[in-house]
Amino acid sequence: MSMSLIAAQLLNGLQLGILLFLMSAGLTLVMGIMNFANLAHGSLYMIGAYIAAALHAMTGSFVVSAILAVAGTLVVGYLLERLLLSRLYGVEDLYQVLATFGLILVFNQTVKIIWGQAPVFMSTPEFLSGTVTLFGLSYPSYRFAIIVAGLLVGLGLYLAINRTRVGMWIRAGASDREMIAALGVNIRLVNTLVFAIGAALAGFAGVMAGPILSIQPGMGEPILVLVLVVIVTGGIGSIRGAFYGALVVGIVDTIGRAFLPAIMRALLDPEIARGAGPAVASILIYVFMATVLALKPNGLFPAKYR
Amino acid sequence: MRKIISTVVVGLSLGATTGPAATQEPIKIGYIGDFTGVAGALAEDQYEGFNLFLEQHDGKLGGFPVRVIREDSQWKPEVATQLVEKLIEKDQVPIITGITGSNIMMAVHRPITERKVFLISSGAGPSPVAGKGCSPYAFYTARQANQISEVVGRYANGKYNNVMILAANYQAGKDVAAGFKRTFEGTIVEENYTALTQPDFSAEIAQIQVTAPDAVFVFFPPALGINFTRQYHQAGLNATIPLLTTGFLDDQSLPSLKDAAVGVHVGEFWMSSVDTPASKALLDAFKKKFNRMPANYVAAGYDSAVLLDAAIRRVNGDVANQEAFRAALKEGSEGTTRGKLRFNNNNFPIQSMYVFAAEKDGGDYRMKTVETFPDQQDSYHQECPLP
Amino acid sequence: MSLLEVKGLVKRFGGLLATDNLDLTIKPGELHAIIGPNGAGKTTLISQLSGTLRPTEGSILLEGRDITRWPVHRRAALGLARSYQITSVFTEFTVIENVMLAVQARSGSSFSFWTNVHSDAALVEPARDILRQVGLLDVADVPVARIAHGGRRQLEIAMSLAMAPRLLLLDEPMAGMSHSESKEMVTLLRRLKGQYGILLVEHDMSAVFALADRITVLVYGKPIACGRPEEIRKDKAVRAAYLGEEEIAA
Amino acid sequence: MNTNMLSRMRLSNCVALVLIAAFAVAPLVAHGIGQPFYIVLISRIMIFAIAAIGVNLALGYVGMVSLGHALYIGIGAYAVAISLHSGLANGWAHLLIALAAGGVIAVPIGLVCLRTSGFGFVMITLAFSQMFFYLAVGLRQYGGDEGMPLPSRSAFFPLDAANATTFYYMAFFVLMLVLLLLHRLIHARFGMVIRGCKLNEARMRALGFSTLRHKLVAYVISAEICVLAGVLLANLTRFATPSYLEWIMSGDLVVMTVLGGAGTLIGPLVGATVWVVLEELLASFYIDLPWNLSEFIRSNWTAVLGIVIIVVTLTLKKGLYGFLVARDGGVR
Repeated sequence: MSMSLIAAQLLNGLQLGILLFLMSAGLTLVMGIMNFANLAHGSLYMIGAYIAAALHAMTGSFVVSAILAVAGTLVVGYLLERLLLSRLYGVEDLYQVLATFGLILVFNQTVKIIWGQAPVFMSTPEFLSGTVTLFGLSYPSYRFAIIVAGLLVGLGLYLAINRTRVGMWIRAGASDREMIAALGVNIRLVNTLVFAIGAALAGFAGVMAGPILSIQPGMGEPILVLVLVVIVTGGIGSIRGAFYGALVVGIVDTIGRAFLPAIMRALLDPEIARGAGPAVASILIYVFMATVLALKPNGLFPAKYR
Repeated sequence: MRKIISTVVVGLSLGATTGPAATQEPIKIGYIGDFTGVAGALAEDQYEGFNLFLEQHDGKLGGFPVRVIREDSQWKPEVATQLVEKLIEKDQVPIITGITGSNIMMAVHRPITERKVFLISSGAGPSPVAGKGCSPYAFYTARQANQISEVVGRYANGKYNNVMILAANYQAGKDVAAGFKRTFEGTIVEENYTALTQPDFSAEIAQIQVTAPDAVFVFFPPALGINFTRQYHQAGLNATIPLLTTGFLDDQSLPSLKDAAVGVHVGEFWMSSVDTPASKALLDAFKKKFNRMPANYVAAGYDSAVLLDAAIRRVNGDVANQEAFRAALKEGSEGTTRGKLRFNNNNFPIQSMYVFAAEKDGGDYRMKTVETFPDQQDSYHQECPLP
Repeated sequence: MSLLEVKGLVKRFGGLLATDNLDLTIKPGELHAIIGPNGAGKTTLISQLSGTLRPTEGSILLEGRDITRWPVHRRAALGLARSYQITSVFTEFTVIENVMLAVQARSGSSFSFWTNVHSDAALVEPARDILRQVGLLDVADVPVARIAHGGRRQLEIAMSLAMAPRLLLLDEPMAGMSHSESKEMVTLLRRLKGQYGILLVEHDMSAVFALADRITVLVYGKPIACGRPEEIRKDKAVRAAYLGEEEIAA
Repeated sequence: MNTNMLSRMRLSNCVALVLIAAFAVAPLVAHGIGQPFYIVLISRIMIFAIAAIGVNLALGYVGMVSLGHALYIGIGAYAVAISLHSGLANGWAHLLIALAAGGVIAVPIGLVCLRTSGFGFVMITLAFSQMFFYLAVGLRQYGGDEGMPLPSRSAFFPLDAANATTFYYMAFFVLMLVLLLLHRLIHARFGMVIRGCKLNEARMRALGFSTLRHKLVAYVISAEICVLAGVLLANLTRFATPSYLEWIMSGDLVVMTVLGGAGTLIGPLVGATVWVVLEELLASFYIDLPWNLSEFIRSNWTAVLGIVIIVVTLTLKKGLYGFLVARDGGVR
């Protein structure tokens, strides 16, 4: 197990973590401020990927299609919040979960009607299709681009939330819902804003994942589960928690997949290890989450003051 | 609760039913596919193949009108067993066909065959039902799941010494890996399994680079396999470590994979380059109807209809005579996309297996036959007690 | 022996000192009132006594037993009953069900899975007795959602009584009440006084001075005076604190 | 007002009685119209209803939203499958083994999960069921992800479980038993405590209740009800598969419960019935409608189902049966 492999795998974990962070940042705020559990967040990721793929095939320009896809998901998120989800704010969270579960079914079927059942593909942008040699291993430039773009967005988000007036409202809302009303802020506006931005970030994650993954109906659900893991381990409503949570989940998952089977083979009978290795690797993040929650029930970086 | 099941005379308007044959009750055929769920695209392919033959033959098999009752198992075994009950008890079908996933096959195999209803699988062929669990009432028109990788192992012999195996951690993944290991005589330097839902393989690709084998054999469910192939290409490894695979790269996925697939070798039982009259007919009809290339599940679905056509003709429509119909099915059929379909003692086909390679021909991409292995039998037929 | 003895209680929230080295005793049957301007730390004190907040320093003794680190439900089981500033009854239950729940908490096992509580005489009889005491018997079977605010406050007291308490912690029982409702509450508290030790936090000064045996005045978490009502009335520091507040309020 | 209330009271109770009566006579009707297949379909509905009732105890009465109860269905199913596989055919023994295994697993998991609340609880229950899901996938000798066919149904001497009608009435009996248990439980001392916990847990502690212990017991009972459903499900389908443990299954159970009305006795039964029947109806929708609508619905039935869910949550906020109960004014 060479150092270069470990370094490469850390980079892979970082890249997964960045994607997860883009997905988690918006949802954790929606859950923290509006106390709203939106399961359809994964669908926005899917929609972002589909729009980008369609536009890329049409225009041939990655940058243009990425911008339009992010704008598109922002609009979808805005409409979704205004037309449907805002009607569910007062309702018991269970019914929110149910309604957004219904939404998942509708969205999945809608993209199936538009783009078909078979996966759609988005090609890697020309200027990022090469590889970089790093630690003696070749690494796709595109994955670097994901890391850089994700970190930039994360930085932008950090500045927006810590340095602007709207950001202050958002922080206030996440730590204390009553406080934001006391500040005389239009809470409806903040809700819509947070929801639309969250949607756009999920859409952006979808765009970035497009060239790596096959784009197909239901692609949002597996990642949604990971995102929810990130959010509860990080602490609901906390951007900082989402950031560290995403990186930790990304790295734990990747490192586990990469090294656990080999470690188990060294320790156990090879036949048993071959069966147990991947199983243990796939439950690693769940074990991680269960441990965190058992020790710190409010997550690693709880946003609310208790 | 009362459900109105109207007849679906496939692909045909009233015209066909007003002929002389209309006086006879159509033969009922239950069709179970995993239309909703991860295998949805495969299930559609399989059904389209079956449907295409029926359309070409005025909704008749063996000259007799049939009524197909199409059901969606949703990739849920408990739903599939429920559908079997419904098809057998309520609709009283003598034949059930389709079946996409191995887990669905395992759930429905016994409930169907125990009642002496005929099961014609045009998809799944897991090892338990090929060996000890075989049944005289179950027939398979695709392949036994291990066969497609056994042929890759044979192909790799002498070409590569050290091969690394990477597969999704599910039964089909383990079966396919076992098939490769059974026939490959070189060294397996590393064997790695990934979670079935994992869509990104960056960690595994880094591992491959460090291990640096002569070649890699991989197997994943279709969408994941395509992900892997693209990511492997993005890491620039196609040029250095050849990729051997099976199951997901075909005429249908090649147009979207393009350069990412060039040079990849695939073991399969059928692709459109297989040279038979039925293949050509299927290719033309399918392209005309859907404006895309057919995948092997289309061929397996089509061949299941060809088989039923021949067998129903042999018993002159009397499918209720189970012994006669069983014998008629066992005889196999001429005119499938793979030529003559012959059955082994376990009712799996004895057939040619192929290794294909994706190549670029000018601006065009196509799958080329690299090597043919005739008369292949699956590895479990000796465990099957049937004669 | 004192019923409740609080020694050197300190509670800090970050840099903020919410309870500042507080000593307090309550004798059996005594009604001890806590008054003080807004933000004096009255509710914080009650929360520390009932166990929802952990004190930073100091100790709390109930009948000589150190309960400083006990969880809420154990303190409650020992006879420490709290009524809440914001009414905190179970609105989906009927009035009597609320009280029965409190009776049940004191009556040992709740791991009975079969017998309907309404046919459980060990719950119904004591609950009816208490409802009679607080004057809610005629609305016993009405869901709480349908009774008025004053009634709910009375129900709070009833639930506290049902716990067979030794010490009642009453957090502004008259808040939000109409004049006539307040009068009823004063009558009720006067009746209870002497049977239980009571710690009363209240803004209604006429009620406090009419009822209390002793009064402690809190300002910024610090007790500035403690004594009988007439002593407090005369106390200079108290007048300063209250006049100061009124100036700001005006 | 009182007479009005009484006449309304009858509505939700009437619906409940009619539904139960319908389940009681369904096999006779099915035989009567010569469609015994429906016996199997309704058996499946009842089994899901039993599981949903289990989920409802945690979700509707204690307010613990668990996305992991499929785990206990899986335990029930695998207890039967593994016992049969190793030659033990006695169904009563299967039942004991399943319940014992369920208890041994539910107690520690419940203890850990109950440290969290709200969405944390949802996710930690999901995490545990995913762990067991992957464990089942890894159980190669018991079929791995492809699942494991059972050689026969469990032998519940002297009953003949292999007979569809007998099996139906066994499931019906269990359903009635579970309903009766729950009806007694929620109105008993224990039920008052757990319902109090749902409404205001802090207040319950201030009254002197150790809420953790009560919630844990409620969690374990609700898990064991799902174990029962699992034992029945494995016997109905004669199959045990990891997909019984998938989070989708837990999700379906929550949907059924909420659709019917969480926190009502009959709600989960209504929800399970409506859900399975809708699935059946939409997935093979052969009613003639203009503009090829029938074909459209059949191939997009999941979207139609999604729309139905959204409409129900927007309009009948307490669920189908919960709506009736609320009209009648009370928790009954």
